[in-house]
Amino acid sequence: MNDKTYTIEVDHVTRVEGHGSIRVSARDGRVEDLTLSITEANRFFESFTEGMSPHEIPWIVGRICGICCVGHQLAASKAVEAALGLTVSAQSRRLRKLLNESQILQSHILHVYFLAVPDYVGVPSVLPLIKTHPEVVKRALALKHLANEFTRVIGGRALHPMANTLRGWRKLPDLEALEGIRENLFTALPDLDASVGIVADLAVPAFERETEYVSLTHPDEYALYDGEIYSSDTRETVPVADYRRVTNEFTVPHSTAKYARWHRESYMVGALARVNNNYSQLHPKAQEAAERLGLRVPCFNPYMNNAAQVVEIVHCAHNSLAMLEAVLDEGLVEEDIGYTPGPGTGAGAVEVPRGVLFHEYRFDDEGRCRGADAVIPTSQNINNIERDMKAFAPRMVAEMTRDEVTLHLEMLLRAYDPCISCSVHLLDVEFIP
Amino acid sequence: MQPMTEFDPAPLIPRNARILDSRRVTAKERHFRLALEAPLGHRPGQFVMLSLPGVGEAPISISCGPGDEREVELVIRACGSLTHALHQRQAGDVVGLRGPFGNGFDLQDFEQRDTVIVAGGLGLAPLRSLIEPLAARPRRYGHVTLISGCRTPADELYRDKLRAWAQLPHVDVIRLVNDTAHQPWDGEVGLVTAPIPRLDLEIPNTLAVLCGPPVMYKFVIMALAARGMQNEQIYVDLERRMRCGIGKCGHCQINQVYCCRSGPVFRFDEVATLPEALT
Amino acid sequence: MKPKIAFFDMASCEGCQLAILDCEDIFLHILDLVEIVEFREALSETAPRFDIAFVEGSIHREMDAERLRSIRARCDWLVSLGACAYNGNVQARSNALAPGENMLRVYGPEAYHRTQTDPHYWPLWAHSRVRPLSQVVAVDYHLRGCPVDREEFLQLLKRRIAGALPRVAAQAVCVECKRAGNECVFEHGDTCLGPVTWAGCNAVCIGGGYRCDGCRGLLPGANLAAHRELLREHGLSEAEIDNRYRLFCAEEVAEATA
Amino acid sequence: MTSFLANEQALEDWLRRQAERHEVYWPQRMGKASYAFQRLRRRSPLRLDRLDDAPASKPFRASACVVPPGRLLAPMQELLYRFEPDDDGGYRFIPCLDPTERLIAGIRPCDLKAIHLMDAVNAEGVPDAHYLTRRAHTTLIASNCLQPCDAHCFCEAAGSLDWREGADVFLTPQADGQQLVECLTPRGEALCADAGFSPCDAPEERRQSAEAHRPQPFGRQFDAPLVKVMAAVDETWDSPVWDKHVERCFSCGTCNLVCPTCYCFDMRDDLDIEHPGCGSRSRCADGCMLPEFAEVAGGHNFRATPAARQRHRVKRKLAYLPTQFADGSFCVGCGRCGHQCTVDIDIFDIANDLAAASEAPHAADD
Ligand SMILES: Cc1cc2nc3c(=O)[nH]c(=O)nc-3n(C[C@H](O)[C@H](O)[C@H](O)COP(=O)(O)OP(=O)(O)OC[C@H]3O[C@@H](n4cnc5c(N)ncnc54)[C@H](O)[C@@H]3O)c2cc1C
Ligand code: SF4
Ligand code: SF4
Ligand code: SF4
Repeated sequence: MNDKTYTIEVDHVTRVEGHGSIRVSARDGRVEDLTLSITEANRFFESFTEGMSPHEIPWIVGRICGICCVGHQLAASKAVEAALGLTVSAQSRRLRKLLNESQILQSHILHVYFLAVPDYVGVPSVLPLIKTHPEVVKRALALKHLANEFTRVIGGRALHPMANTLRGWRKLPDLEALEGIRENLFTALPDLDASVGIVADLAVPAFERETEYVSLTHPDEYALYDGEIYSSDTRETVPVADYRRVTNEFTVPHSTAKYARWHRESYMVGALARVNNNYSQLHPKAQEAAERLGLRVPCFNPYMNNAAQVVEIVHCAHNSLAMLEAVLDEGLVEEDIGYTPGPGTGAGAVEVPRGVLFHEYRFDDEGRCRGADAVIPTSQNINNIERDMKAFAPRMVAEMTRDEVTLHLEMLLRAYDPCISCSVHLLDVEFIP
Repeated sequence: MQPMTEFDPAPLIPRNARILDSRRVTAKERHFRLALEAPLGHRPGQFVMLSLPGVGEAPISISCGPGDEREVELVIRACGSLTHALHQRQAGDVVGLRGPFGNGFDLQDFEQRDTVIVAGGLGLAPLRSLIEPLAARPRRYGHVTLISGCRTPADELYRDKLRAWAQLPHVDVIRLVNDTAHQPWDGEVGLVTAPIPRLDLEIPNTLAVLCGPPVMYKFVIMALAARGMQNEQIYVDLERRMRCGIGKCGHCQINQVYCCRSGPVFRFDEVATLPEALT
Repeated sequence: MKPKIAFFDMASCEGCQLAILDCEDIFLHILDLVEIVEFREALSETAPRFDIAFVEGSIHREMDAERLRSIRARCDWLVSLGACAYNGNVQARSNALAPGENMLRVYGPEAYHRTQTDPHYWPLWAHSRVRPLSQVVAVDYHLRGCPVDREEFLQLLKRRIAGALPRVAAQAVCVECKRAGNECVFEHGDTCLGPVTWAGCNAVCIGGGYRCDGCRGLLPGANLAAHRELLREHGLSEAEIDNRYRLFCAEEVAEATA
Repeated sequence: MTSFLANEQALEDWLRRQAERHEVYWPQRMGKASYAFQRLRRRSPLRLDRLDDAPASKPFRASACVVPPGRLLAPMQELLYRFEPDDDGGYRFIPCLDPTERLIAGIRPCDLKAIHLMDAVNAEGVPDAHYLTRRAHTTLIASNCLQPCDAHCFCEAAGSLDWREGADVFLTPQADGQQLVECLTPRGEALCADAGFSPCDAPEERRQSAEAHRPQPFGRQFDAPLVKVMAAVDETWDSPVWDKHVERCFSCGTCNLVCPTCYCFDMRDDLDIEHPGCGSRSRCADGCMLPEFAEVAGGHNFRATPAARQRHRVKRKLAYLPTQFADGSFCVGCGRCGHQCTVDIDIFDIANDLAAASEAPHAADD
């Protein structure tokens, strides 16, 4: 049939971070070809770090990506600290966990309510929703603002925060401001509950493809800031220092991003992978939310990544509240954050909104940076996304109109919340002889 | 509203003034007529602080002579943030106005004296406020020689007024441009200093008044001095950056003198010793 | 008629667009003032024409330059959004190497070879130099900083709507640092680029406990000779000094001292 | 007027009680090596920390206090008025005056003199209602200096070390660790009336005997008497001294912005996003060292070079303003500008150099 023969070209997919394109050609209801290409201009980040002093690195590498800037800063802090053998106090560790969770809140709220929900409601963006669902939009705006303020109070500003450095905090957060955040977070809990309901009501496409789920895991907590690398395939952990055994990066011609694979042809990182792998450690309220959202682990539907993000919003809100209480109870003391630069190599990882992020640095005898590597969640996911698309597309083409196919492919890409600018901002230079 | 205290904030607070009309006079200048809530009661040479709430405020010379007290006329050149925005306002729009500020001219000084007025470019706008009363009362004031210069014919302000003044028996008008720029021109070509040597003046009984771009003053004063004029006979109307108009913000200082308070009109002997006056 | 505004991104971290999305507390009020007609990162709508285009990011490839020219043709007013668009930001540091060499070092010989031989993929990879927007099209106004300051963005909108030209005074960051009542970084032994950096950020990094690294670009007429000497006096080597300038204003300092 | 003796604890308790009723400010540690006048809040701990080298003789040490206390009376940024649309297409302008009751403690004599000078500046000519309103509702508690605050101080040379005028209460540390509390105004009297301090007699002698232990000389001293220095600044126009001291100047305006007697300002307008048609005008601290300070439309700059600007700044402090107001030098010798300048350009050195140059017999001739 003629209306089953067409090509779809979506250049610069909207409502994602960075530039990516989807190309599909269908003939007589069958998919002939499908590619997902990353067209983002590369920025050659190796020149960022070469020759830099250790403490400059966490600050500057945030510029790889605005939306994950906290994650890059934390992963880099941990990598540099590992390289130089620096210790981090319990106070700083707690502040970093707060900083990380505040960014996960920011990012997930932005993604779920402003970038993904319009697809399900059938509108091109959040703008039409202002008229049709003003309460929903206002609530989401308020939650997002709260999350931003949270990052600002802990980190000094909402984007590219400057308060955290190697070993800890340059300038401690103001206790009165923290108290304000705690109160606002507490009063926002009912809003949060209501927004779980919104996502629970959305009709998610029925598509499943089992894959390998990779995340950090930690014996004592739902792993976001710390842990070892865990695979759902082997159920074994790998130390962060050996992350290359996990990522196995390679390049493909149609993308400026690199691809990754571990035990199979591709794997998935991100909220769904984390929830699948560490479900039992989620805050009880987050598990309740998972049930309301119909998310049962293990879940193999990538569209459910949005639901997993909502689960993590609930988890982070409650977990942060508890941590804030503790900070306010115990107070904050100024700590020594001095260090001596020197030689060394070290890797660090954190879970950022889109999945596990690895950084590694090498310093020469003068303490200057001579090698850097970063593996970004989206470049780990891209391979998996392309395979999901290839798996789902034949059914789509057979059962849907051309416009619906386009929408479902875009939705699938968006469900992963890809951070494309990150993924080409490679920090991969090994000057190691 | 905050409770009032014993001190009066009025000098920094504008009043409403409504634009009666605004018309383009040159490529960069527009002429505005504003209706005021209360009479301004100004002297020639004074200025107002004109504002668009939310945009900014600037000192602007009063261009009309003391007369119809409930209206004021201004000429505004678009050269920055506020002035550009003002050019987009139309009749009926409201602007903010404080003042009048500055000393202005004392018309008594001009009684029974001849006056040479040298205006460069936009300098004609404030000087018009002096020319009007001088030209209107020939028996009280003496002969007026107006030298008005601008860059090209298209930049000339108040062409109709210049022509009308030239018709008066006790007023001579010399109009110059630096460059005709291939436009039709019925005046002279040259700098405002050029006619000074040939003027027929009764020097001891003559006053000179200057207003124009910063570079102009030194040369005109030299030309006047060459004719034998003393510093006490020369008035300069000076421009400086100003933010408050009331001698507080510090921007308009010429050495120790506040231009907004002691000026903008100075008898030249008062400022001749100030090194920053003519730089 | 509400002015139509649109957002575009070139090579950047997209943080400046996020800084604008961070206006969420007043987002609905902003929409009363302007109509956002295109904003790829947040909306799917597109528009043929708009009054103000905000363009984030620097230009690395001819295909991006072409896209920028077409944006320029669709707007009255083009504003550079952030340091990448204003001066090339951190990525301009790669201009120190030839484009091919950058490619080779980051992507390895195989990918490099492909870009040299396969014409189909060349446009995607044809990285030339990192250029600020103003080297490709006329830019009407710059919102500086990494990231841009939300207040400055709002001021621009408000003043533009009021018919006024926005303007940031050519002043050093020290001005805002003192107005904010901060302790000077030099007071505790670190060094600061504030004295030669264009203000407008309210000295946010110093207020946050750090120092100024110059993300808003070089102040016009900055006394670089004195600044170099000052850094030297504080124990920085020539290489360290160069490295500091190269962080955010590699191109500008090279030009200013050329 | 009454005088008392009080120990540090009694003083702290007394100020805490004041803080329940008014805004109370005093110098508290800020950053690594500085102090700032900060509001005492209910939750904030009362800290009277000192720098390592701080003399124990001062209860409220204000050394290296970057922003002078006078900025609580003339804030760095200050709302002048708000406006909203009226019914007639125009505006309703609503002045913003701030009659909050404030108490500033720990003011040094130099800053006290500076506030006195600012009182005169703001009352003269067209009075400044915004400043004067704040001032009328502010109580000043000053604290005597028995040690120079830091290496930059030259308050004695500038003639402000013994300044007391303007203070409501004046404190002088005593050898036994007590503080002499002198009430200098009725407002000060009222404040101390129920403080529970022990009354004392002969305050004059007590103060003088404390001051007798001051080091000699006290802080940096000019090479010539102050009047001569001021005369030299007044008389010098063209001089290589101006150029010598600006070679490394960044024109960053820090020296203006930290000076307790700099009061120039710029204006800023703002529109409310939330309320269409409403907005405000405020003013913010400006400085004559900033390049655009004297630039007019069309681009002409009346002080285009750093040397011209530096000359203006120094002359304002030591010549122009002292001529207009008869209270001596407008540089009170606090040393802030030299301390805070990143390249150590110091008004003390400039003034000294000018005095030396004018002493040299040939200087005026060529
Ligand atoms: C006593 C007195 C009387 C005056 N009378 C008149 C009068 O009658 N008519 C009149 O037109 N003017 C008059 N002026 C001058 C007038 O006050 C100035 O033109 C006005 O202050 C400009 O204000 P603005 O906000 O438009 O410019 P601003 O934005 O403050 O601009 C001022 C300066 O900045 C520059 N500038 C502006 N925008 C930019 C930009 N985007 N980038 C770089 N530089 C920029 C301008 O070139 C100018 O040098 C008078 C001034 C004084 C002191
Ligand atoms: S910290 Fe930096 S910006 Fe602030 S005053 Fe010092 S040098 Fe200037
Ligand atoms: S603080 Fe120093 S560098 Fe800055 S303007 Fe003053 S003298 Fe110049
Ligand atoms: S000029 Fe300098 S030393 Fe004098 S009062 Fe001002 S800041 Fe203090």
